[in-house]
Amino acid sequence: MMTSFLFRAMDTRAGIFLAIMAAAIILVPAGNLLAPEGSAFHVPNYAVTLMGKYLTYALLALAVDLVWGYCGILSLGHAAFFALGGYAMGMYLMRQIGTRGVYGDPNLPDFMVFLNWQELPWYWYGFDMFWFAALMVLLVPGFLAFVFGWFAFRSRVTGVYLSIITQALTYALLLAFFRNDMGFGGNNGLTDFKDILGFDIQADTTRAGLFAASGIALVLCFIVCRALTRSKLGKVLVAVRDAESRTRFLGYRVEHYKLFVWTLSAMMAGIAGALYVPQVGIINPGEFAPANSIEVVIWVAVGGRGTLVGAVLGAVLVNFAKTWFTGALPDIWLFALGGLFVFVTLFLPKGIVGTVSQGWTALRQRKASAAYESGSGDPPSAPPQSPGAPANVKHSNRAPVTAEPQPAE
Amino acid sequence: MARASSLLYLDGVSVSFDGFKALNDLSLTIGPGEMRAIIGPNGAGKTTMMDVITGKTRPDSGEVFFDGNIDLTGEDEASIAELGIGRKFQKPTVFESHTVWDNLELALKAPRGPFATLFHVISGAEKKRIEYLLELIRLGGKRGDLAANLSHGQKQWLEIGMLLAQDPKLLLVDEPAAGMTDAETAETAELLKDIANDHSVVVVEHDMVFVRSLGVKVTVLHEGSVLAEGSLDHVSANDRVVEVYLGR
Amino acid sequence: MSLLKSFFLLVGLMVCALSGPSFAQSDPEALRPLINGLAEGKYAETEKQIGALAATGDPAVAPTLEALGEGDLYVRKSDGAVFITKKAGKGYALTDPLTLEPAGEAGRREVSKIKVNNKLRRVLRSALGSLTLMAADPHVRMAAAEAIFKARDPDGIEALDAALAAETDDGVRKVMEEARAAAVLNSDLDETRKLEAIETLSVMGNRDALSLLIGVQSSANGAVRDAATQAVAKIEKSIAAWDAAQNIWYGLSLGSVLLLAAIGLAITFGVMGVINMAHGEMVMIGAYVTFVVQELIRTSAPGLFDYSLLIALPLAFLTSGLIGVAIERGVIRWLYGRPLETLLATWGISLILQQAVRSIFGPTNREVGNPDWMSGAFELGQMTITYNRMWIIVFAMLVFAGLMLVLKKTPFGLYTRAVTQNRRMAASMGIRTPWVDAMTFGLGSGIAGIAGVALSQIDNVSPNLGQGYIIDSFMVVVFGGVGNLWGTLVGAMTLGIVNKFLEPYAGAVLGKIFVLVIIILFIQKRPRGLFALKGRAVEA
Amino acid sequence: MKKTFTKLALAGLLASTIIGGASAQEDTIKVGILHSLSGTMAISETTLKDAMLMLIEEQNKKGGLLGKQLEAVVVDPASDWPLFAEKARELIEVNGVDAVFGCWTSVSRKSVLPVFEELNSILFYPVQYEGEESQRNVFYTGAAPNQQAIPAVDYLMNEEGVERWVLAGTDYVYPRTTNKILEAYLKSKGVAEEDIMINYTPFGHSDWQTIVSDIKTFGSAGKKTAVVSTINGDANVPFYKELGNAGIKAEDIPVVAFSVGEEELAGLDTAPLVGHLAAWNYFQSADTDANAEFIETWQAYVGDEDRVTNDPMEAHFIGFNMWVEAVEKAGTTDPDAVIDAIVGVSVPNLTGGYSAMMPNHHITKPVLIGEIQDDGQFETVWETSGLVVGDAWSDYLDGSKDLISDWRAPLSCGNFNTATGKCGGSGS
Repeated sequence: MMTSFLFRAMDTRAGIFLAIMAAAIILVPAGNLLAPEGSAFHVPNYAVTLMGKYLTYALLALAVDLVWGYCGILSLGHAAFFALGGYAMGMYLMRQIGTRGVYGDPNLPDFMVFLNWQELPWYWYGFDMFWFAALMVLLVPGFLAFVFGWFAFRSRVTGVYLSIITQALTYALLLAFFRNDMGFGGNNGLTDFKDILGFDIQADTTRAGLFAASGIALVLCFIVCRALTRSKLGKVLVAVRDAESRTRFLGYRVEHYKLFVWTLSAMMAGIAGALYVPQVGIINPGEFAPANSIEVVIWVAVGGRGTLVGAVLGAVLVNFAKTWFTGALPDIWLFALGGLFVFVTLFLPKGIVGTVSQGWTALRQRKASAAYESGSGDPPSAPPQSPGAPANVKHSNRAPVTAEPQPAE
Repeated sequence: MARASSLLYLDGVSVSFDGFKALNDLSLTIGPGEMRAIIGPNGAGKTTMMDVITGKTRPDSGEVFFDGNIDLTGEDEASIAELGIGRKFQKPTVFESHTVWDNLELALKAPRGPFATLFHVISGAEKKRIEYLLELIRLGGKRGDLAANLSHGQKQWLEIGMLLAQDPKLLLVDEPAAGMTDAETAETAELLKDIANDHSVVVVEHDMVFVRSLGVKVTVLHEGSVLAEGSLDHVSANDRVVEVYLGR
Repeated sequence: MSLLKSFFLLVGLMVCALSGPSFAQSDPEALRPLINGLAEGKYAETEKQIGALAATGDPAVAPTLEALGEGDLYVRKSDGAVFITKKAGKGYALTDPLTLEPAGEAGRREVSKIKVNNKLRRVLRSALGSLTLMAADPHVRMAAAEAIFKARDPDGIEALDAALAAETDDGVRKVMEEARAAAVLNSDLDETRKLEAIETLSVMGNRDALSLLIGVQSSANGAVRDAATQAVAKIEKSIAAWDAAQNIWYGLSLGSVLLLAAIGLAITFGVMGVINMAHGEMVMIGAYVTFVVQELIRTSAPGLFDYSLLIALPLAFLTSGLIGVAIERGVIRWLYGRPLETLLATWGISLILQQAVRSIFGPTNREVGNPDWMSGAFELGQMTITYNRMWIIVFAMLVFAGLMLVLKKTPFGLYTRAVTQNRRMAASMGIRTPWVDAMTFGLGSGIAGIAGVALSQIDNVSPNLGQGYIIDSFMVVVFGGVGNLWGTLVGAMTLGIVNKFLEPYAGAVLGKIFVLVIIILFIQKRPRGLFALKGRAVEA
Repeated sequence: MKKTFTKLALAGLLASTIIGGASAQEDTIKVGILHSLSGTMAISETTLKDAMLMLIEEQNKKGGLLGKQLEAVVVDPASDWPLFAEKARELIEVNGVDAVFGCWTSVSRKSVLPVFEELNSILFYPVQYEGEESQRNVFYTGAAPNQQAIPAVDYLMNEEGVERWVLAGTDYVYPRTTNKILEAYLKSKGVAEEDIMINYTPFGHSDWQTIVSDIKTFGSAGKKTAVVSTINGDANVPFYKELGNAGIKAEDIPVVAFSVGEEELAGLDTAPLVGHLAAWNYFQSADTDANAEFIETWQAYVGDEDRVTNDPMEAHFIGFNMWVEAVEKAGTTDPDAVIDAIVGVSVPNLTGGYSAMMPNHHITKPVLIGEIQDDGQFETVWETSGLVVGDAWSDYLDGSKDLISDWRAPLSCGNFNTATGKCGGSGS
């Protein structure tokens, strides 16, 4: 059963993506560690962490695409799960500092010492063990998502109402984590990490290892998502996205499906956060900011909603653009980024991958029909459209006269 | 008909929206294997009645029983569907970004839980069943097309096919002939009659020709309750019916 | 400010005119050494010198003391002479402190300011209080009495007695009596006088009285202490009731701010279905329009300053509205039917607008002043009501009512409702739907713009202004029920009041968290907001 | 699609590699400027970026440094704290800068610390902060709590006779720590628990009605009351507006602020606020020739005669001059040499004295208390008689009272524990 489940994940497109990822996972660390500095193949440290960060963002985008692209749940609060995963990892890293903190307190992190905390709060227990922290990386976001989803989906909160309460969720968490009384370091968050699993966090090898780990996590999650979306469950999800009540009348318990994929997605976001933190070296409540969650949605839209590769590509591209713009055009980069978003929505409504693959399909079909008409070849088969990509028909007509504002949904 | 021997039993059902009474003390009984046509002018409460039966709307008062003793008012859409009530909507609702084949596969009677579907592998019997249905609804050549690209009539048929795939005990069919050509309408009537051989069917329809071609017992709804019941000839002889419905 | 200054000048002149009969004649020039003495030494010496000036009881020193309090008293470095100054070009115009005649000019480096700090200001206030108790203008006498009340200076009792004997205005008399009571309590007079004073304060019954009485409670003993304790208990009880009212007021005030921020969004998002992330920037643009209007007024027509907001309102409406129309025509009209994509595009637009404003006006806060009628506060019972908050509540209600009128009573409103309910039908009836879309979006944006005018009065005017309101606005619209303006009104007020009632118990941060949790839970109960549409139409 | 992806991915890799390789020897000395130009902190930090550009330009006019021209490298960390670390790394590794001037918030500094440590570069941090830190690669040119908060409280206590205290702040580490220190300090001066009210608000808090009325209530208990405000930049404008409108006069309840400078007041009508206080190490109104020249250069540089100067700008002025002097002293921009050379360097500040870099990487400063004037400026009403040495570790906190910092040779430790005689905090 499992093999067939995984087997479904594979096809040429996925294969190419996985090949690229595999190459990156091997070549980047190798280029960083083995190639001598100054050689054409040398990958500087700076690039390794940067690309590692992009990969974790890509994983986050993948998680959002799973719920939004395939199930139609527009989450404007996924950064919350990302940050919670990050905090779980941050707490582990904090405990690893031990007596190397500035006050040398073996138990209490520095921020607790100077705010006069006397003992470790109970919810910090266990985070000195990696396995526990790793478990929490999954369980904390997963549990929160489960509880939140259980209520929201059962009450049939949908559309923009759901989006806004996910915003409320992340905003509330933002405010809560800002509070120094919470015991998570307030605005400064957790920082000054020393090592992870005994490896120095600033060592080149650790960094390359974290990069590889992010890559592997992304690949694994990609395969899981791919298998999932191509299974019957994936078809049900798309059915829910397109016609929720029809799906109900077919006997599917929509809330269970949503809850399942929502919780899974939150866990993936948690993993992304956990890998993000050791690479950037800090986790603080800013990660909960509602704007961050909106940005993730934008990555997905730029790449192509409902295509897993698109989510990954969008996250990498937008963040690369951001990195480049903030360095090259520090005073006006927001114009460029804002312009990019407007451009993509207007001219690439299905995102980059969606548009390219549509063009590709059309081209192939034209060729195939030509071949058929000239008397050779099989009849043109149905377009191998990804079930995720929203149907062409619905919005093909963009003329303003027939365009119809719908109630926000 | 007594509740125990009925397939569907509605008694004194009332529903109101913001003071507007959509259903007003509606009582209706469908027997096992029966096919029933329901007619009535706009706003008579036909769709609301379907909503009540399928669990989309909760009645303010009254009883709804399925199969004699299953109280439907406490169930949600999914469990009602699993009990064996299938519904076709007024506006054809199919999954537009799925292929015709996938639409049928999703509707096919099978375990409905997330984990069951996650690890589901399509079996030979299921494939056969889908092939059979594709033949039946005459979409065999379009199996790989996206449902979005079907014509209006084809969507209606696909939806009926999906209903059959569910293999329900009771089919609720809302205006199956809407927007069809005359030929398609006739074929649809034939199809429904075939279906009625081994299912109970409730058809809501405006088209009198269509209803006549079904040749079954007719219930006339008006302002949320039953105005008349009997053969089409019988009810069209009823003065009240003529007055409210035919408007003559 | 300038108003205040001229006012004081006037007072000074009047006091001079009065000085003749009521006080012992003295040669004004005899005061000059005392005045020049103000410039010698540090604060402690200046304080002594003020005391000496006040002790002369000669109203002729009042202008000097006022100028000192205002920071307008300078000493000429060359000869140590003290002058009242006014800025003139790069230097100062000098005025003789006693004759009040012009005394030439001085460069910036030729004179130095006689510094005052808060302590000196307090001393000055009470000194001036005693000196101006007999002024002709009742407002001046009132201010003088209030100053003595705050100073609680037992030395003022005599002056107050004299003033009370001559006082004709009941309002001023009351304040004088209270001031006297305060002074008495601070003196070493006998018990009966003190008990009378406590009675007076107990009737006064506000926080100032409470503060005084608590002081007495801890320092006095015997009957005085008991009386003070009783009075304190009485005042505290009445204040507690007023506190609840005050909280509701704060809630309404916060609610109307939320309403203003959200109401434009209720149109662009609620009615049109555009998830308009650039809404906050429309508010911000309105605030910047106010800034520009005030700048222009400051440089070209300072007399109009009090009307600056009224002038800014239509301009802000037009500016934001036109930008809104441009956005609709340029971007959003291509996206109808794809509401989620409007989120993306408008997010991009919001980044662009923010950066544009940052590039044009700079990243720092800009000063938008409060006109006089929006400054200060008045007391209603024991509640303090600030004018700006009050006007904002009034303004929010007017905007809401106006919008309702436009939507319900004008042909444009009819078109809007028709188009949003059934576009095709509306189009086939000859309504130019694209025009209606553009105008509706323009209306929503314009309303956001005028909200910006109001918010500029209480918040930062910076490129980040809009970001601070966008989430709250969405919460309000969704909480109230999308597509329902009444929902937005009730939602805003509810959230405002709930927030303000939670705040004293939970603190500002936790209070806000609770409100968010309440919204989340509430949406579970009513998945379509407070004022949800019901029936089959919802599914359509 | 696949091809595009491959191409883009390769382009990305290539681009970073190329940029990465570009940090070769050149004829200029590069100086990094790491201040947010967008996002919430742009409001404060953009000015500092301009100030740095001006200082660098001025230095180049004077002939540069070590015979080379200085070149500013500006990046925008966009008020995004992890991005600060990333940009810091970019500046040092990719652009090859020799020193970085930047950061404003505590969290941005905390975020970049490990990067400077790892890559061994130099950061000048120009903002008043909570202390409790001393890092080899960082120079703190802003005030430590003992250079701002404690003198301000002393002033209020002695000059104004304040007995009751409201400690109001934004809920983040600087106010928390400062208030902890102040609370301990006030108690040590005999102030009772019930005479101290502590209140925290979120960032960007804009509705101050309740808190202002609480302050009013707290202040009506018969004792002279003052507010010590550590409210962060943005929230100050609505706070002061509410204060002014509610009629709280400086003569009755003075507010002394540690985060309100000329820049913040520029967004306010200060007439109702005259007499409220701020404690800084520099005011634009400082009456010295150096300051007059600085202001003139600044206003000419930005082309705006009304632009104000403020304390963090002076901190950058001092920090930059110290760095220049240290580089000249060391004869190289090599960070290790500069770090060794800079301790003890003394440069003129703008208030008429000299500031020296101390072994704990903090500097000596005068402390000024100013009252707000109606023209948006401060008037100094009190100043310390001499210079105050920045104290990295507060004497009023349990965890840090035994710690000292000295980065000079034999000790070379940022957190030496005098009780245990070991480097590395209190525990071990």
